[in-house]
Amino acid sequence: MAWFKRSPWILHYNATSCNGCDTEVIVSLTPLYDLERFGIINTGNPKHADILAVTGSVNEKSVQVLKNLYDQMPNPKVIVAVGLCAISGCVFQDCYNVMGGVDKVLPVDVYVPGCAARPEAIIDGVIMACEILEKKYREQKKRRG
Amino acid sequence: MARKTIIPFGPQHPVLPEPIHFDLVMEDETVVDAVPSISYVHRGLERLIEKRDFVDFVHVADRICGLCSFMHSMGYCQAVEEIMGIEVPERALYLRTIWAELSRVHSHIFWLGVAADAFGFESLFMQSMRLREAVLDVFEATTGARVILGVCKVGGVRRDIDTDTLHGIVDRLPTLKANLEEISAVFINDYSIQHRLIGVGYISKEDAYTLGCVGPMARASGLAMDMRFLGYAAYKYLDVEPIVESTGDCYARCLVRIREIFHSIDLIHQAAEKIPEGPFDLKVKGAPNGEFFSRIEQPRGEVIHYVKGNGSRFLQRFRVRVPTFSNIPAMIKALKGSGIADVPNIILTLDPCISCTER
Amino acid sequence: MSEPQEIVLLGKNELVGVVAQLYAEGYRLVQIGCNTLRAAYELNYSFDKDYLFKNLRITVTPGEEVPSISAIYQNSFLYENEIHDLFGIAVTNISVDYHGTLYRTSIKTPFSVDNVRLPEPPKQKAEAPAQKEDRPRQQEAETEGPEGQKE
Amino acid sequence: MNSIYEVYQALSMIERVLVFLVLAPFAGGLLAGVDRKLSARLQGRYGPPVRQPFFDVLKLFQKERILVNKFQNFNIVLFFLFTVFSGAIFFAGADILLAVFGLALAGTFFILAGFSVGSPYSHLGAEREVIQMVSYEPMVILMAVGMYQVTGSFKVADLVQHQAPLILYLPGIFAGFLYILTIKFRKSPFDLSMSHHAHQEIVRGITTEFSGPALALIEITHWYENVLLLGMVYLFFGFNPWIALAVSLATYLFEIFIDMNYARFKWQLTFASTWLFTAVAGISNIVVLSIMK
Repeated sequence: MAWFKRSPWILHYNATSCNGCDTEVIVSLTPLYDLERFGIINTGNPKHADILAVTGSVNEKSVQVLKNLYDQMPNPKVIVAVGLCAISGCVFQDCYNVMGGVDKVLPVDVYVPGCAARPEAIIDGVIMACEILEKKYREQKKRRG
Repeated sequence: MARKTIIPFGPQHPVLPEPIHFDLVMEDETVVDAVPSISYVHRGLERLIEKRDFVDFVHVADRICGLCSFMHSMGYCQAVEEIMGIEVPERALYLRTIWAELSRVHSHIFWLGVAADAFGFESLFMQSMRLREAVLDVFEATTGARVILGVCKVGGVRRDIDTDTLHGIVDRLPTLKANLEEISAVFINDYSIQHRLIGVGYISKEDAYTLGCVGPMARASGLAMDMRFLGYAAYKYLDVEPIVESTGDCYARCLVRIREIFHSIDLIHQAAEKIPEGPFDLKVKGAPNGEFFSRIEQPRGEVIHYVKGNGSRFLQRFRVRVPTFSNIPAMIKALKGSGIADVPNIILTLDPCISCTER
Repeated sequence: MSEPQEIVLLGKNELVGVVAQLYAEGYRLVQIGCNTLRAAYELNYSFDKDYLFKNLRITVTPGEEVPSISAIYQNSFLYENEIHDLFGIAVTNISVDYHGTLYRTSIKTPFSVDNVRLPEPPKQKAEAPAQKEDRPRQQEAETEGPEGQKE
Repeated sequence: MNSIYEVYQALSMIERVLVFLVLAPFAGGLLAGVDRKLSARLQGRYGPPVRQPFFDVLKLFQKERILVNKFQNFNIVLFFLFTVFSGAIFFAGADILLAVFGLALAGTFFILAGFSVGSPYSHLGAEREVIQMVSYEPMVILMAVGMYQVTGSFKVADLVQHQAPLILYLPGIFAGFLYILTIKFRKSPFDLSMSHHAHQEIVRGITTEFSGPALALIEITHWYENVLLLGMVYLFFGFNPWIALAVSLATYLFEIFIDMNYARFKWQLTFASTWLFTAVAGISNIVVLSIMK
């Protein structure tokens, strides 16, 4: 049954972001936008999370934390790259300490554009991530037989 | 028996949306030492001056930090204008002041919300964030963006606020103020909040000065230090008063920020009354040759933008020293001896902005 | 708008003495910064007292050691560690020494003289107007939106 | 009016237990859903659907199982079994003391589960849970004692059908019980060891290391526990089932309001205030009762 679609829990990690997208992720959970009406909770604990929302363009040091968080999340799991930095590095793509996008290190499922990404876009992205979560669960089940 | 344990705090932590890491050395629930480690957000944007010329670099300065975005571009532009001897039109100065004060208001309200979240007051967090949307709406109406405004440029600003819009903004402020008064009454009077904040994270006036505290952190310890007195932008035409508390604990920092919100709203009123007609930007010719330390007052305190140019279109050096960097030593001092339950409060009353800190 | 900013040039060995004197006079440390020159580094120690800005400047060559002022101003340790990590200048006797672990960067000492490419100062007068002409137009094009300046 | 009790009388012990086992999770889950919806509305949000807790639990059962060690889930299963056991004893109408101690034992296993994993957050959470348990446990026992003083029986079946309203004899005990209910429901200001909102200095406290099915089990256990606790509130008003049901529900809503209006206390204040309240409200009530009798 489609339980994943109805109850995805988000983990948010700021990997080298400028706070712009982070505040927008937080804002999307608060009264005006209220992600919780879709059953989405910001858990803050990787072991409870289904969706990893990453902001920022990942650097040398945060990549270890990011991978660590991803590994701690139980399957099925989805990564949402929030903001231009997480997609390509935005203005920082020429910086020496920037990897330029989350997909350089982890498989990203949904890209949310914008600098900073607007809460509406983030909500859209997360809802899209729910569908992918559901699909991943079915594939995983099929593989196990 | 006191057994020493090390509790990792951050970089991913629910009460702290920003990646700073502390190794808290604990004896039971008391912190005996705190070792910060940063650079989770280090991008190295200061070296981008090699690839972007000084006009283009405003966009990078805008993105140093999402919360004080406008202040960074403003500080950078001021430094460049100072070196090049550009007289910015007065209307632009007023517009900058208005946006800067709005930024301060939204940053402080955001802080109130996150702080409420840190001491477990969920509903207050939600209400604060709801109020913050009112300010973001103003940003959206005047600049087209919510967080990163991108409206400042060398020689002025990119957009004008026409008189009707400005009046609309000013008309909206009393409602915002009334709502804020309601919320701040809770922050000031609620017993459980006082229980969490009073006497926590004390920093004396002497420590605040010698450890280099800036902004609300210094003002909460009784130092009347506010860079707006330097009279940059339109502040020289406005009545700026320092907001000082003397107790130096988390509660005092909370009070300082609440009072600053109201003061900022007052400044916006003043600026909207005095704003002159005229052009809002200036064509810029030439390139900076010289150096300047531009100091402005951000929501978190004094920020320094150092610009050095040698006459070419590309700068020789750009450096930004942000308030959080200056406040970290005092925070470490305040953390020692506190309980684990106080750690989020102490860190948050500093209002850390790690992405500016590491650039 | 302009605030007076005093820049004092110093020798490396005088630094600690002058800083101690400033401490006694009640200055606070505002920042320590470093500039990369062609074959040297310029260290800026900025102080402030009652909104009076004072900047001490010393010049060191690569490989030279700089004394720490963290015994006088405790909060200088972060700046000094930063200078050590980003510029590769050895600062001796820092009160809290991270030994190069404060900043972890993909290239070592990204701001050192070997890594930084300094801009050439303009040579001819004739070249300058050509730049000026295309500057404002480019600027207009960039105002469209936050993503506008991406190349 | 007392038709509920007639039905209750008609059922055998085993039937009562079965009814409890089946209905309690639904009631508890629904209450949790109402909690979330109401909390959201109080915060000015739309809030998730009332069925949301069921979705969450069903999803958690489908998640991957990640184990840190064998003991953690063993402890969680025991936590679940003992909570259900004490609930079953309570609703079957057996000894209330046994139910109270069963619940304490369940809590102990929860603490052990917290200690069995490596996370420092979990350890801190477990330490705080111990403090909470020490804080609230005296009041729970006082409640059983007070009820015995009035009715002369520890049997829930007798207590609930006691015709004189217990609340008139035990107002202090009821107030004290309300106070500790905030701890038991893990509501602010006492959500020290494990908060539902998860915006806390120790992440999720005890449950930090539990994921997937184990977390779902903890959630379901919590539902059983809530129903059992509201059942205890019911006892105070057992003379009239309708009033009792209404008061139980009102208690739950009251706790939500409290949750909305307080910041989290530190453990020192939690401990001191709970014991003070227990001493003033609970013990004085018992003393007055024993003088009157």
